[in-house]
Amino acid sequence: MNLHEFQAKRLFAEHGVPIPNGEVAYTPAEAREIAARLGGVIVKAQVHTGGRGKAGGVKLGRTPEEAEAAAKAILGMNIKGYTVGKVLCDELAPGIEQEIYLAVLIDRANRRPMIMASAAGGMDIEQVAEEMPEKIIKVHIEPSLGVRSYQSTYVASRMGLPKELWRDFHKLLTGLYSCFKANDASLTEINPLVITGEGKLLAVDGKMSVDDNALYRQEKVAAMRDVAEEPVAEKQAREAGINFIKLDGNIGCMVNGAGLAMTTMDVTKLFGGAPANFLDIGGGAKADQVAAALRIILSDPNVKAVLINIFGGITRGDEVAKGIVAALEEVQTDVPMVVRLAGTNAAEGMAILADAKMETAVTLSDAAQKAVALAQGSN
Amino acid sequence: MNLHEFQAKRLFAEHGVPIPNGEVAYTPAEAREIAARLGGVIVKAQVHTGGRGKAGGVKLGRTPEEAEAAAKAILGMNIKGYTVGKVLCDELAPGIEQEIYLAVLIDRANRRPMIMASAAGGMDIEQVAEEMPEKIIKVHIEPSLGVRSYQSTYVASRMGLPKELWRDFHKLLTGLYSCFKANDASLTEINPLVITGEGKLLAVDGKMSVDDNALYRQEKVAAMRDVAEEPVAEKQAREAGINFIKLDGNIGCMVNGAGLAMTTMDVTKLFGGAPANFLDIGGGAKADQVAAALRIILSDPNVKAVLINIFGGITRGDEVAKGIVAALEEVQTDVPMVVRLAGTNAAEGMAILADAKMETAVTLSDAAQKAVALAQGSN
Amino acid sequence: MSILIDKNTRVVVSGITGREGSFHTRQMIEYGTNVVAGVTPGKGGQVFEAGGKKVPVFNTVREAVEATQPNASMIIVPARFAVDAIYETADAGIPFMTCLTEYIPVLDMIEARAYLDAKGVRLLGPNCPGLLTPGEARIGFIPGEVAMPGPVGVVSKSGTLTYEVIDALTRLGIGQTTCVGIGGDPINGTDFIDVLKLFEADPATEHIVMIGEIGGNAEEKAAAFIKEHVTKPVTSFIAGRTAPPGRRMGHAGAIVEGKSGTAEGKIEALRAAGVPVADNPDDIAKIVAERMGK
Amino acid sequence: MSILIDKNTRVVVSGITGREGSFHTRQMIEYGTNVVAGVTPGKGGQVFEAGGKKVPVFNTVREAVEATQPNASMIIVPARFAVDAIYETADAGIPFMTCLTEYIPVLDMIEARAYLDAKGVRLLGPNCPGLLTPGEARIGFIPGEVAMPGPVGVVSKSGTLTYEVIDALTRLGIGQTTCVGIGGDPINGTDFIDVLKLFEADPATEHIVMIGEIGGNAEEKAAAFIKEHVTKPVTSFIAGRTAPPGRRMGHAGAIVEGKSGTAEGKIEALRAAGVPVADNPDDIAKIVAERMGK
Repeated sequence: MNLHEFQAKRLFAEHGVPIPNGEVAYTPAEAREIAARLGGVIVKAQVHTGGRGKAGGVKLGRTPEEAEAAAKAILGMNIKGYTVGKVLCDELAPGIEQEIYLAVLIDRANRRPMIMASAAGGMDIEQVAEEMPEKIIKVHIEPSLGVRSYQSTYVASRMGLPKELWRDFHKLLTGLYSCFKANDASLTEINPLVITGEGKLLAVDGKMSVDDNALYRQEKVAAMRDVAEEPVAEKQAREAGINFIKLDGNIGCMVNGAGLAMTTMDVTKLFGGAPANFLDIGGGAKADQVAAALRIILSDPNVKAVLINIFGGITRGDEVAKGIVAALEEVQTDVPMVVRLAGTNAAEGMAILADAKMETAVTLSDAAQKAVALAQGSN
Repeated sequence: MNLHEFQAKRLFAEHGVPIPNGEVAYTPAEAREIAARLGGVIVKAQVHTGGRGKAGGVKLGRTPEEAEAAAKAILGMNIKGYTVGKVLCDELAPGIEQEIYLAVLIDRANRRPMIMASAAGGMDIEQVAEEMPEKIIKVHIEPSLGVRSYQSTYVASRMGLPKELWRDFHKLLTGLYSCFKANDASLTEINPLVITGEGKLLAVDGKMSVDDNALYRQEKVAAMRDVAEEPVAEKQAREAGINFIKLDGNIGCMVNGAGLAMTTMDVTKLFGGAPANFLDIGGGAKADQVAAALRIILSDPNVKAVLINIFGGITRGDEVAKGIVAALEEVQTDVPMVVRLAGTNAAEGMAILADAKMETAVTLSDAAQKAVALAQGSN
Repeated sequence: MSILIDKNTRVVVSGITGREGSFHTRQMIEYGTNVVAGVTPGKGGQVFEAGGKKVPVFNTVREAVEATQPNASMIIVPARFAVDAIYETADAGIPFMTCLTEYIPVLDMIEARAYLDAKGVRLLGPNCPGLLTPGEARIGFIPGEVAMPGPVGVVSKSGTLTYEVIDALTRLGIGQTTCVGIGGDPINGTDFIDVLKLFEADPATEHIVMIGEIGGNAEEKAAAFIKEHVTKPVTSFIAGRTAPPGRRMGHAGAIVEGKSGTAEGKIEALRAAGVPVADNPDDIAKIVAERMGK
Repeated sequence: MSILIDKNTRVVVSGITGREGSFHTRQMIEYGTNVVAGVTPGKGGQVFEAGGKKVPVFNTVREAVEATQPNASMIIVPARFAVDAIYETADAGIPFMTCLTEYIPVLDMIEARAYLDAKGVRLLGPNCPGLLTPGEARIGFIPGEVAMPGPVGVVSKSGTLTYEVIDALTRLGIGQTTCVGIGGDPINGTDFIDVLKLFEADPATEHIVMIGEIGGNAEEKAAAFIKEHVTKPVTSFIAGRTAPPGRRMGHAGAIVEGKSGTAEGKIEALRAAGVPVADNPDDIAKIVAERMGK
């Protein structure tokens, strides 16, 4: 789960990371009031996507009037499909001496949290990583030890940070990791971390992602979910315990198991089709889940055909077939479907589906080809 | 450093371990008042030694009068060389269903903290360990993991604790380990841990030892040191950074290094002498430390001779000799001494000591034999 | 022959009295798996009956070990208790455990994996379908009905996709030594390389099928390992060629993972290691049959 | 030949600019030890000069490793910083470190030792005099002046008592391969058995002297190890026969340690393993000379 900048930075601040004073505005008038209070702000779109700067989602508001105008321009803006509903108005940093990149994230390959830092902070850090990898400093964290002072010293020393700032940097880095760990984050990123004209460290921008599996014990973070911005289909899928990602094609897919779901999409594409979604209904494939999945798939007007691919496994194929039939009765639709059942009791299941006048297929290739044909209307 | 029962139990309670209500009394009148408040108490001598029960240091005070009489009998009592200066007056437990033994300590052999428990708690736990070792349950704790619920469940299940108490027992054990760890203890012991008539767990007696090396970060515990009870010589040694233990013999020993100090005592005994102390002056052997050590040794009226054994090592022998001469000038004494220097520049050092009219020896055996002779007055 | 489990493996099940646990344990016993004990805190002393067998239930794994000497464990408990069960099983001295539970927080797994490595204990999973030695024993979900004994070792990140592949092999008359689902979690206990080593050393395994998917770099590392250390033929499939790139937050992920993690990168690495990669799972069994001269 | 260090060992010193650190580093360099780097946070860029050698100082061990490739470390910093230095050294990839610092809290060492074991890094100490390969190199305090090269390996829990024994051997013309002080702390990094293994494998070591003292059960375990695995003659001494039993609190210590830890128990165990135990340290060198046919 991704957080907004203002949420991430508030969590950082709870762990001692210095952030600018700032408030969220939902209207231009609010932005004006905030700027009047703080005396000059930067107005930033709060959306779950990158590249908002280039898209015009970040503007200066040196005066209340300018802030109001900036908010007016940004609010309602569409950035990569997300509509901006709120802006963060942050006090301007008192002069910027240097911009640093600093992140704590999970390094899967080494199975450890990792500090990543660079003295060359700012917008183009990926380019730095590619062209001057030696400028990216990486330090792994042992979870049972936390961030030790020698680790901050190493990062500070390698970045050439002024010695007077080492202690503050250690405190900040310790705080960032503490925030990472306490909130079950998979990423906490400060870019840029600024050295101000007054010689202080300040986290000017912040990003944070939290492990979905840990939300059960992270009530505060879970409550930060921005439901306003979340697409309806994804919200429904999440609530039904279904793993769903919308795509641009026209063949709706319903599969049990993530690997088989991806494979079903791959094979569909192999035969010239375009999947409308990734959808894994998980284990069991009960009637109500099948129904929920169908409803979500069919809510996409692009969908011209549905491909259902279930491997019976321990759940028997005839039971799955009954579930599908029951679900179809509940969800009335004209969109054509092809169903392929495999594994235990697949034959019995297929017979039930054939009786229900459904298009069936034996192999995945066969099913995909039929779905492609159905979507093209050549059935 | 060992704590008194009342100190240990207060620390336990800070970590959620249930203890009886109780207060410390320094006079019989105070004990009377406490008993009046609590309504019947047990009065227990607070001294840094075991076996106080057998010595008569624990008495019932069912009424304020009885409590006063008990405190009067116990205060001032001498238990194994310690004079009782205070008593703990604890509320009586509401009926005792079972007595359990429970400790967390450091197991050197496995290099882990260890839980030790037995359903056969009470006074004779060492006997249980010897005769029925299967009744002692041992569980190691991984410091990075702490006490996990399966570990408390194992202990509770093996002890046959009623299932209704498992949750409370887990909380208590977690608290005891938390207290152990937070205070850098080497031992936390509850004996007995009582199941009361009301079906509650209650830590009726408590013992705790804290790692001396960690006192620098355990200010609260360090402040609990009972200076009143500490022998003067040990207090002086501690303040001078000298490792000193008083013994019963008549040959005072001053040595650098604990291993060599023990060996010097061993060889003294081998030649028929009796060491008056263990004393390690540590590295360096500077004049002021030598003087302090001499003063501590000579404060024991039993000392009839002093044996100084210094291995020069990196500190040169002549420098050590000068330190000894200077110290002897400062500490005027008639007690005869024998000095043995070895290692780097030992010969030069021995010449300085000979000039100062001191008895010297070349080998440790030689030195020990001379010291034994001096102590016997046959010199 | 087989790897990791056979009919003599003595299995203890943590979570045996749970809904999921009892269902799958019953299936395992009916398949022939030698389940010797179950664990549910507070239910010690109960007896779990299935397939005419009586399995004693204990309060803790350590008590189960003291009484029944299991040498493998299956953990099937809710996510919030699963990590504790992993520690408990390792502490009790069981050298091999399979954790089926999904949704374990990744930071918990990082700590658990470090602990297991220090102890020298092998974990399969979490969030995996388990493993199956056809005709002998099963730990987890892999349906025994679609498998048959034979010379192919199967290792996979996926669940149902694996069943699909096993089914296809069996339908062509090609049996399996052992089928191992390592699970797709970011931090797991057993990786492709660990299983490849075991298959390479297993005299009964003649051919290896490896099924990967996008994300992480386990397939790339496996490809490098195969090139250097695996003498047996390996056939592969990678799921997720058409998956959209994950919605990444920030720059860190991109910098760390670089180009690894994509299906193209994995397929390229495997082909460079001499491993044929099927475009369609329907083809895997055919390629294996062809390479085995069937 | 020698164990653990020789004249080619590249040593980094953590705490090189401190009072103790600079004094002993200077002595080590004068003895011939190849000190390649020093570490003091905040003093990176300085140069430490001794014996005509210029040693660069770094802010962190990792930077020292990147620039000078040390393969051994000496840690000589105040107790409250020592554990961090141990972690730092292990993290920087140095395979062998000696920590001279005393008074490290035991719970800190428990965690540190577990970490080092998981990493496969060897620690000598803490609270130890270090080690000396006569005529080649020294890490720590053992005075080179009393030692000479030769065929006896010395391992000891003690400091000055060890110097005493080395001195006595040298005076009888018996030199040493390497003298190792493992330190007497309850939790340390390297034990008698670790050093015995190294001496057993070192072709230059013909005879081993082992000096123990009361407390713990390292000597008993070493005796059992010697009986099974050491073919070279071992001569021993145990300090503390007349030491009074420690003032124990509670019953736990007595139950855990039982009869181990006493001088009698240790001497008995060693004699049962065929190891002569001298009554008086003056006799050790004589026994060794006799057993070596000198």
